[in-house]
Order: sequence, then structure tokens, then C-alpha cells
Amino acid sequence: MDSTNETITVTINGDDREIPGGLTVRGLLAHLGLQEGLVVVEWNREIVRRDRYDDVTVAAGDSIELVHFVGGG
Amino acid sequence: MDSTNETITVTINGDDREIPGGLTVRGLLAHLGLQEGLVVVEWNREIVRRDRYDDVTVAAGDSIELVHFVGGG
Amino acid sequence: MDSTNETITVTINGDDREIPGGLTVRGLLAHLGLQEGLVVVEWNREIVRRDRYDDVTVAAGDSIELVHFVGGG
Amino acid sequence: MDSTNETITVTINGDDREIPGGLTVRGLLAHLGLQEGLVVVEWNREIVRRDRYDDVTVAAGDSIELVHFVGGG
Amino acid sequence: MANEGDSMKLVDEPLKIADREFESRLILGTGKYSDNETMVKAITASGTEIVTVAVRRIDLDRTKEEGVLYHLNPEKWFLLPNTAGCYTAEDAIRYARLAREAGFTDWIKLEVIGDEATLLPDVEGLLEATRTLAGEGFKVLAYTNEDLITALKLEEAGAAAVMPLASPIGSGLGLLNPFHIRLIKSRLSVPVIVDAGVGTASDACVTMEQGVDGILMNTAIAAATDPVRMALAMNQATRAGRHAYLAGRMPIREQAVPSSPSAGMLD
Amino acid sequence: MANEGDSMKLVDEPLKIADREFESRLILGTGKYSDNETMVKAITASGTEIVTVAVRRIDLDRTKEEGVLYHLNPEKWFLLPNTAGCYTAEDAIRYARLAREAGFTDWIKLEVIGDEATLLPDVEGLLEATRTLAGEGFKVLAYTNEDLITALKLEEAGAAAVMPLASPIGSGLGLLNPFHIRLIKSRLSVPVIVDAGVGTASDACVTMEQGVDGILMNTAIAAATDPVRMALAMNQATRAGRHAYLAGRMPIREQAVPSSPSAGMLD
Amino acid sequence: MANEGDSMKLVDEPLKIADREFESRLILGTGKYSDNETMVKAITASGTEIVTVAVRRIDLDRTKEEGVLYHLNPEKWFLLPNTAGCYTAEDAIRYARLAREAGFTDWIKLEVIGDEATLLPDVEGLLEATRTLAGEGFKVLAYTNEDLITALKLEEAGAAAVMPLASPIGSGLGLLNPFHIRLIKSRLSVPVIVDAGVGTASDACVTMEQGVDGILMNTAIAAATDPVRMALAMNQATRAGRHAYLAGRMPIREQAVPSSPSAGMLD
Amino acid sequence: MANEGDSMKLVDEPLKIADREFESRLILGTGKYSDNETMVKAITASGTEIVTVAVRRIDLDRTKEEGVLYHLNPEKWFLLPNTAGCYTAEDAIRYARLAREAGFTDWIKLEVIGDEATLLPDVEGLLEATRTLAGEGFKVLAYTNEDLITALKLEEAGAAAVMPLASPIGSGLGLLNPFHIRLIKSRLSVPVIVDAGVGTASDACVTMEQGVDGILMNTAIAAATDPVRMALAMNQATRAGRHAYLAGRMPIREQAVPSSPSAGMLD
Repeated sequence: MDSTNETITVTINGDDREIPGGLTVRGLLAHLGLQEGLVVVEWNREIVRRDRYDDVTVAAGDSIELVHFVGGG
Repeated sequence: MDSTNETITVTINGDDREIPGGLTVRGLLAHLGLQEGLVVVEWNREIVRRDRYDDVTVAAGDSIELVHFVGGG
Repeated sequence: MDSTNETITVTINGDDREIPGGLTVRGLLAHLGLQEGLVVVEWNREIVRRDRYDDVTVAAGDSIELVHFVGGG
Repeated sequence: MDSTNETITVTINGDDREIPGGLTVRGLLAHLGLQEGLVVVEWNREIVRRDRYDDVTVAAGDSIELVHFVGGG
Repeated sequence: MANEGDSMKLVDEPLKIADREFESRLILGTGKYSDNETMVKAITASGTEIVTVAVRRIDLDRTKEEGVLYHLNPEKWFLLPNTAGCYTAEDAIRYARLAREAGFTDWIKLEVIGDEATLLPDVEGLLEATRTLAGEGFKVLAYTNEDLITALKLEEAGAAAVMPLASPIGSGLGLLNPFHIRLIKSRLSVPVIVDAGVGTASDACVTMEQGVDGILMNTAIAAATDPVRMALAMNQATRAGRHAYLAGRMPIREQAVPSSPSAGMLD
Repeated sequence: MANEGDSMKLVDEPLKIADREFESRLILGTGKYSDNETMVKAITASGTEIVTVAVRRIDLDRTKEEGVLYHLNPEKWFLLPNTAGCYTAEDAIRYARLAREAGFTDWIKLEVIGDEATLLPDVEGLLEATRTLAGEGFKVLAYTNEDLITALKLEEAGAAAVMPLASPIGSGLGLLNPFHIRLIKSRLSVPVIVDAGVGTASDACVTMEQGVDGILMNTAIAAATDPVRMALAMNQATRAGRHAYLAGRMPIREQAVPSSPSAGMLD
Repeated sequence: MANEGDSMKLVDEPLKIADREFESRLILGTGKYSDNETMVKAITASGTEIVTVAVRRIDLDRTKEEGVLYHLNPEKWFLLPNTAGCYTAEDAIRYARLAREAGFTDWIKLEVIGDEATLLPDVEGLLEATRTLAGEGFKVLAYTNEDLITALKLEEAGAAAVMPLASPIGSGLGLLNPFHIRLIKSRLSVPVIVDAGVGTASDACVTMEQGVDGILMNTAIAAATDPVRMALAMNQATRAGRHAYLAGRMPIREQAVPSSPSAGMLD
Repeated sequence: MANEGDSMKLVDEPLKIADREFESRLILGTGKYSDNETMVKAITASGTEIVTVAVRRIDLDRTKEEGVLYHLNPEKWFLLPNTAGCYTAEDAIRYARLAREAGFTDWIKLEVIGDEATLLPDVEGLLEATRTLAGEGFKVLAYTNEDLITALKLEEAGAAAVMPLASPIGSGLGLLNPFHIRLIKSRLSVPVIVDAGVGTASDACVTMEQGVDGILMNTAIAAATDPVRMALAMNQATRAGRHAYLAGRMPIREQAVPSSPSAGMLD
């Protein structure tokens, strides 16, 4: 019933990564050291609004895209 | 059983025309003095092959298009 | 010895004009009401420097060109 | 009175050449194996007409240009 | 003429479209001529083997002479019907089927027009009609714009030839966009035939120099002061541009190079 | 070919220069060919009647085969000597007199070059040499730049033809300044023959469409990958441009005009 | 400078797109700069108020400095996200939604690419994505080709601006087809902003002289030897072309007209 | 404006002619304006430091206001007299001497016209007058055609600047021959200032991109619908073209290159 000590494997930006279990999206960003204001989160192909960062918990096998703005024409 | 004496009204190339009743497509072309080889017949939006000119009889209210090739680029 | 009362005929800018006899170039410009600084004087095909306006006296039959700058490209 | 046995030096097309003395222009062309019809002769800067090939004798120190047509645009 | 005699030896592969081969790379429209005699003379002078025709209603009240078949011998020229005047895929398909029924050919010069003022193609409708007609066995020659992507899709949709415009129909503006035409030619396998916009002989010549397979024109000849002479000019210009393309032009240099030898000058 | 047959009927007045007339409006230089056989084949394919030659020293140490007369039959082509390589009026006059002495002609294609890098003419020297040579009875064909004023002075100086350049000799840049060429043609009575700079067939075609009387070229053919085919292309392009000029091109419109009738569409 | 002081008085209506107004008619891309400092200097010199950005994955293994927001102040420049790199409507829609989620804007510069070699748009996909995104309230600025018909459909599909290309992205070929750009501008109500292909200042100037509402460029500045100076050149050229368009150019005459009076000459 | 502020930092060496230096590279004629107020406003908006004036007879019967000095302050703009309307070296020399006598300058914009219809220069007369006037200490700015050889001779004759035309005076045809203008610039040491023919801002911009030192224009501004706005456009376009030349344009590629990164796309 308490899996938060274990690590799980998720796909982030195309690569498999080990992260602690039970992280919310907000927790994940903190874990990755990313500044919330500058990132957009897609979780299993669904965009996660900032106001839902605490509602969504990342589970093993989830696919997550973390994107931002880069120079482009 | 013999209505060929009466005339009927059909739409040919957009204009209403009186033609003898009971005409086949071949009969119609002859009636109009058109040379079969140079005309294509559309009968109620359906193309009539030359080998069916005798099978199709024109009825009142039918819509007929008689087209040919003209100069164009 | 005193011919200044008489008028003489000179050609100015292509037209024959009656002017008082005995005028110097400076006198001519004054007579014509022209501002010295804005005019260049050609007297019988010879340019008259400003410092010679008093030295040159206009005689009958002289040909004089009075030119200035106008808009041009 | 007979110098034809000796050779003389003339400039032909910019190069000094030894040729037999006493040659006429016609003789020179023959000596050089050139076909008269295809060459134009300039002798000491003066053009030699074909009808004068026998009249002009080449002397030591003469400068001769022998030209023809080549491909050109 | 001596020179044309020579040209006979300078072989070029024929223009292959679908199952047919043609010696001439020039295709002529038959519209807008002052009279039929001038039309036939111009077509003859042009050396073309293919002429386009339109499908229209017979005018039952006028002389029957109006049909183009009274003037053009289908034995002598291959008649290519078009769908000019059609603004939807549905209309163009209807006209194409009627044209095939005339019994001359299952080829169709497909036009799906998007705008009356410019007669530019509606590429969505064009692609739809091409798919349908190619599926019905038509040989589709598709009139399109200079867009490579559409050209690639037309080929994929089964077009027998792709016909990008040089400039708008009847404008005479010439080849506005040689780069895009070259681009299309470099990427397609089916023949690329530039259609519409050519105004004078040098337009035809420079168009063929891009390496395309052929040109279709109508107004440039029909609206010239002397259509027959202009037809001959277009005949020669099309061949000239093709030969120049095959011959491989000299390199361009921003400096001069003498044509006569520098050696052998006098002192 | 049927079409060339037709061209026979489309007569054009001959090109008249001084006392001679020519059917072809294309003049070829004979320099820079890889070999003489290719040169002769290309000249033949071009349909030209006039070829230019240069005056140079005989190389006494080499085979005598180098002379162009060993390869070109003066009965078949009119040989037009040039003064290429001359940088002063005096030099050009000297070469012209030598050329005349060869006995073929008193015509001279007069070049007085002003700069080695560009081979552009020195118009002061050119005018001087033209006056002198015309005075000696030469028929002077003067190679000049696009300047109308110089062209008018050349005519006044007695030039038999004025030959403005399209672009620098051997550059292949084509007709850089059609406006000035048209201007020169519109003001001169003697023939205007565009000389130098043409790079490919469409350059020749568009040049003739300006209404000039002829074109002279060399490198565009000699330096093409296939000179013989390019010569044919130039032959056709020159005729095409001439016919297009005579035929009167259609007006240019910045809008479309249909080639097929708008009447007679189906419901 | 005196002259710019004057320009202040020469008012032009602002560039209006959707609900926003801009003084500058130049939009800059932020890609391909050697370094971020040069990018910011160039953007500043250009006088632009809008810069485009791309949506990409964060590189979790590299410094976080890569994000463009570390260098560009969104208070100072309006950030316009694009869907560069998307080859289907579905992809473009996905990127557009992610871009909006960043919280800066619901504007999107929509690109649906049809071919990797030319980066030309797929107009079918573009129209589909425009309909969907406009329906979701996006302000769509659609990158398209020179086709009027597609431009008209984009407007009808709800595009806030239509962005035809001058020539392929990054090519620097300049305005290949001024006629078609003028045509599009003459028929649309929404702003027309020419996107891609401009290579140097005169390209920007002549583009604005066609009457379009603005220009977007990236490579012409980023790939110049001195990007900051080229950015200033583009700033001035865009204003110059706009002012020239508004001022109404002199008529073109194929003859000379003196600038100085003919009267008052001496004898 | 921020951007112009930046331009202040982007220094360019001044335009040096003879013993003077100028910040602006644009020279304006003062002819053909509807009224003097518009003229002064346009000159001001153009940012020019040099204006040309013509030498003409005073009209003794009309108001004395006609002189341009009543409207242009010689303290504010450098007055450059011209010899417009002169058809011989002798006339031009006479006008130049009269102009110098006005006491403002010993500079002269030298025109020796060869033809009334085209106002093209007579280069023989031009060279003669240049030699004479340079010998008398005049600073000669010589209006000439696009001929490199004449330009080289003018420099040798002592011209302080050489002014080839873009196209005929007052024609508005723009830069007909960029290649020859580039050629002249590449070979001369004295400043090359393109004179005459510019019609709109992009003409000025593309002319400066050839690397020339400056431009002189008159009709393009005076005959615009809004001369003051066009003057500003020319001011900006001239600066833009100069900066673009100095900045070094991107290479032209006949292929596309993305402006946004290809890495970091989503799955």
C-alpha cells in the first residue's frame, strides 16, 4: 500500500528513467530540478495544466514529455 | 399503347422542348438532325452509351444533355 | 563728356533692352533691382568677377548674361 | 656583285632567322614552304601586294610579318 | 533547310506520356482563334501532335459547324479533352466521363478551377478528382500550380502527367517561377508539362531549358497579331530550348574570356 | 519536317549588310573549339552564312594545318575577319588592312578593346578607327557597348553595321540590358547585330525579340557540352525570336483569361 | 537623427493582427544564431516587436540555459510559438496546444511541412490544422505557399494572418513571385505577412513595396556575416519599402525626362 | 527610436569626395517639385547633405523669388551646381565657370548630353570637359553611362567622382545593369555614385548593395505621389542597402534549411 520508497521506471522525453514512486507532476519537476514556469508537461499524451500538478501522480510505465521554448524561426 | 402521336416536353441542354413522344435516344438525335458520332448523350444525369441508343426511350420531364467537343485550351 | 543722360541698347539674357548709358556692372544690377550676391555676370562672353563690378562699364551693343541657381537635378 | 650565296639575318614574325640573301618575297615564301594564297606579307611595316612579290627583295635586317586567318570570334 | 536536315540526326527521346509517344513537345489549345482556318494553319505550323478541346453543349439553334471536329482531323492530331470551366471535383469528373464517351480517348486534361478571376487550380479538388479518375482508368494530365508538394501528391494519386503553370491562364506573363518548376521536375517521375502563361517564344525556350518534358499553350499563339508565324516561332523555340537543355550550356562567368587566340599577335 | 516546310512560306526579308544579303541572322565565331571537325559540324548545324576569323602570325615551326582556311570552305561561308586583340585604333587599322589583303573581303569586324579583364570596347579608339577604315572603303561592323550615343556616332562615321554587346565576351551572362539594345535599334538605320555575351538559346531568342537584325556568338556554342546540338538550338532560337518579333506577341495582362468558352456549360 | 525625427511625423496605421497592434512590420525568428548575445542585439537592432520560438523537449542532461526564455524578456517582445518540424496536421495541433499551455499566448505560427528537402507547406494538412485550431480559439498565423486559392481558404478557415513564402525557408532566394504575392494581398482581408526566403535588405524592401502587411525572417539576419548590422538594414529596408508603397512611386517611362529646366539656357 | 539609436553605434566611414566628408550617401536634385515648401520638406526627410542646382538665366520680368537660394539655406546643405542642358564640352565648361563664380564651390556635377530624347552622356565631350575643368581646379563629378572604360578614363582625367547612370534620367526604370555598376566600382579608386534612373526605394537599396559609394536622385522623389514620405523611404533604403552591403549577406542556396532545431521533437 506504500510504494513511495520504491523507484519506478517511466519514459521521459523518450528515454526510460528511474524515478521515486508516488511522485506528483509537481514532485517530478522538483525531482528533475526544473523551474515550473518554464516547462509544459504532457502526461500519457495528455497535457497537464499547472493547476493540476498536485492531482496527477506519475505511475510506472507512464510516458511524459517535458517541453519548453527554444530559438526557432 | 400508342402515345407516339402526342408530343411531350423534355429539358434539352437547359431548355424545355416539345418532342414527339416515344422517341428513343437514337430517334431523338435523328429528330434533332444530329450526327451520332459527334455527340455524347447524358440522360437524367446518366451517360447513355451509343450501343444503348435504342434501349433508352425519352419520357416527358426527362433532362437531357447533348454535348460535343469545341475549341478550348 | 556726359553721356549718362542718354539711353543705350544692350542685349541682356537674349533680349534687347534700353538702359541708361554709362552704367557700371554694379550700376546695372542696381538698375535692374538684382541682389548682387545671387547673380553671376557674363559680359560679352567674359565672366565679370564681383571685385570688378565697378571697373566694367556697359556700352551700347554689349551682350550680357545674368544667371543664378535654380532647382535642377 | 653576287651575294646570293651568303645568308642574311632578317626578323620574321618576331624571331631572327637566317635566310639566303637576295630572296624576293615570292622566293622567301617558297623558301619557308608557305602557300602564297593563304598568307599576307608585311615588309618593314608595309603591306606587300601579291602582284609585287617579285619586285620586293628581302635585305638583311628587314622585319617581315607573315600572317593568315585562324579561328576567332 | 540544311540546318533542319541536321536536326534530324540530333535525336532526342520521344515525349512519353502514359502509353503514347510524341516527337513534338509542344501541345496546343484550340480556343480563341479568330477563325478555324487560322487555327488549323497555326496548329500545323506549330508541329504539335496533341491539341486540347473542351466539352460543351451543342447549340441546337445554330449551325452544326461549330463542333471542332468539323475542322480538326482526329487522325492527324491526338485530341485531348479538358475540363476547363469546372469549379468542383464532381463537375470535373462529370465532364471527364462525357469526354471519354466521345470515343476518342480516355485521356483527360484535368482542370479544377478555384477562382474565376485568376483561373488558378483548387488543389484539394484537383487531388480528389485525380484519385477518382485515375481509379476509373483515365490518363489524367493535371493542371496545377507551382507547388512541389501538390505535384508529388498528384503523381502519387496516379496522374499520368503533372502540368504546373508558368503564370495564370491567358496572362502572357511568362515563367514567373523557374526555380519551383525546376524543383518539380527534379522530384517527379511522370512527365512535367508546363501549362499556361507563356507569352512569347523566349518564354517557351527558357521554360524548356529548365528541363521540363513539354509545354502547353493557347493564347500566346491565338492572340498574336500573326498566329501562324507565332506558332512557327513556338515550334522552333520549344525545340531550341529542349536542345539547349540537352546540349548543356556554357558556364556563366562574371568576367570576359577572349574568343580569338591571344598568341600570334604582331609586334 | 512539316513545320519547317511551313516556315518556308513565312518569308522574312533577308538580313542586308552593306551590299550583301543573308538568309540566316546568326553569325558564328570560329574560336575555342576542341577540334576543327566539331567546329565545322557546329557551323553547319547553326545554319549560319557568316563566320568570323582572326588575323594572326603563321607559326613557322608548327604544322601548316593551323590556318582556318584548311577547314572552312570560303565558297560555303562568308569569312568575316576581326581585329580581336587590338587595343588601339592604329593596331586595329593595321590588322584590318592585312585582313583585306588576304583577298577575300573588304569587310572587317572592328574591335578596339579598352581593357584586358573585360574586353569592353574603347569607344574613342573605335570611332577613330571606324572613320579611317570607312574612309578607305572598308565595310566596318563595329563591336561596341550598349551606349546609344556611341552607336549613333558609329553610324555617322560610316559603319556598315553596329554591334552592341549583350554582355562581356565569353561571359555567357546573356542580354543584360534589353532596354538599351531596343533603344539603339529604334534609332539606327544600319543593321544592329548583338555581339557577345549570349550564353544559351533563350538568350538568343529574347535578343532577337528586341527587334535587332542579327546575333553574333562564339563561346556559347564552342563551350557547350555538345557544341553541335547547341548550334542547332541557337539556329532555332534565333529564328524563333525573329518570327516572334515579326508575329507580334500577345499583350501581357496581370489577370487570367480563359482559353475555353464560358458558354455552353452543363447545369 | 533629423531624418528619423521626420519619420515620426509620417504616421502609418499600426500592423493589426487579431486583437493586437504593432508599430514594427518586421517579425524575427530566433533560430540559428551563433550565440544568444548576438541574437538579442540583432533583435534589438531590428526594431521588431514579435519573435518566433519553437517548442522542443527540455534536454534533461544539459545545462538548463538552453531555453530561449533565459535570454528573451517576454515583457519586451511578444513571443510567437511555431510548429516548425511538424509534418502532419495532428502533430502541428499537438505542438500548438503545448505552446499555448506555456501561458504566454494563444497565438500560433502554424507550419505543416510537406517535404523535408524544401520545407514547403502541405496545404491540405495546413487547412485541416487551421480549421481545428481556429475552432479552439487559437490565433493562427499560417505559413503557406504563393497559392491564392489556398490563401483564400485559410482566411475562410479562420486564420488570423496568412503568411505566403517569398522562397524556401533558409534559401535567401528573395521574392521569387511578386505577382502572386500582390494577388494574395489584393484578395484577402486578414493581414498578409511574407514569411521565409528573404536574403538581403533589398528583398525586404521590394517585398514591402508589394503592399503586404509585414515580413518574417530569420536566416537572412542570423546567417549574415554581421547579424546586428544586417538586422538594422532589415529594419530600415522594411520601413523604406512600406513608406515607398504608401508614398506612391513615380510612373516608369521608357524615355528620359530632364530634372533641370529646359528654359533659361544661355545663347 | 530604439533601432535608430542602435544605428548610431553601427558606424560606417563617411562618404569622402575630394576634400569633403558626408554622413549621408544620398544626394538629391532640386528640380520638378510642385512647390518649394514640399521640396524643402522632402530634402529634409531624405537626410541628404548635398543638393544639386542648375545654372539658368535670371528672368528679369518675373518675381525674383524663382532663385533656389531663396528657399535653400547654403549653410544647411552643400549646393552642387550641374551643367544639365549642355550638349558640348564647350557649353558645359562655360556653365561650370559661371557656377563657380557664384562663390559657393568649385565643385561641378558635369553633364555633357549626347541626345535629347534619352539624355545619355556624350562620353567624348564628357572626357574633354573633365580634363579641362580638372585642370582648372574644379572638383568634377562626372555623369556617365555604365561603361567601365569611360569610367577609368574619367578617373584618369581627374574626376573627383564618377557617376554612372542606373537608367535614363527621369525614367524610373531602376538599376538596369548591376553587373556593370559592380564592375566599375571594383576598378575605380574615386567614389562611384549612381546617378539617375532610380524609381523607388528598392531600386536605391539594391543599388547600394552593389557596394557603390552613394546615389543621386531627383524625379523618384519629386514625382512620387507623396514626395516627403518617398524621401524618407529613400533615406532609409539607402542606409539599408549600405548596411546590408557592409553586413555581408547570407549565401544563396537553391534548397531549404530549417530555422528551428531538428533535435528535440516529440515522439
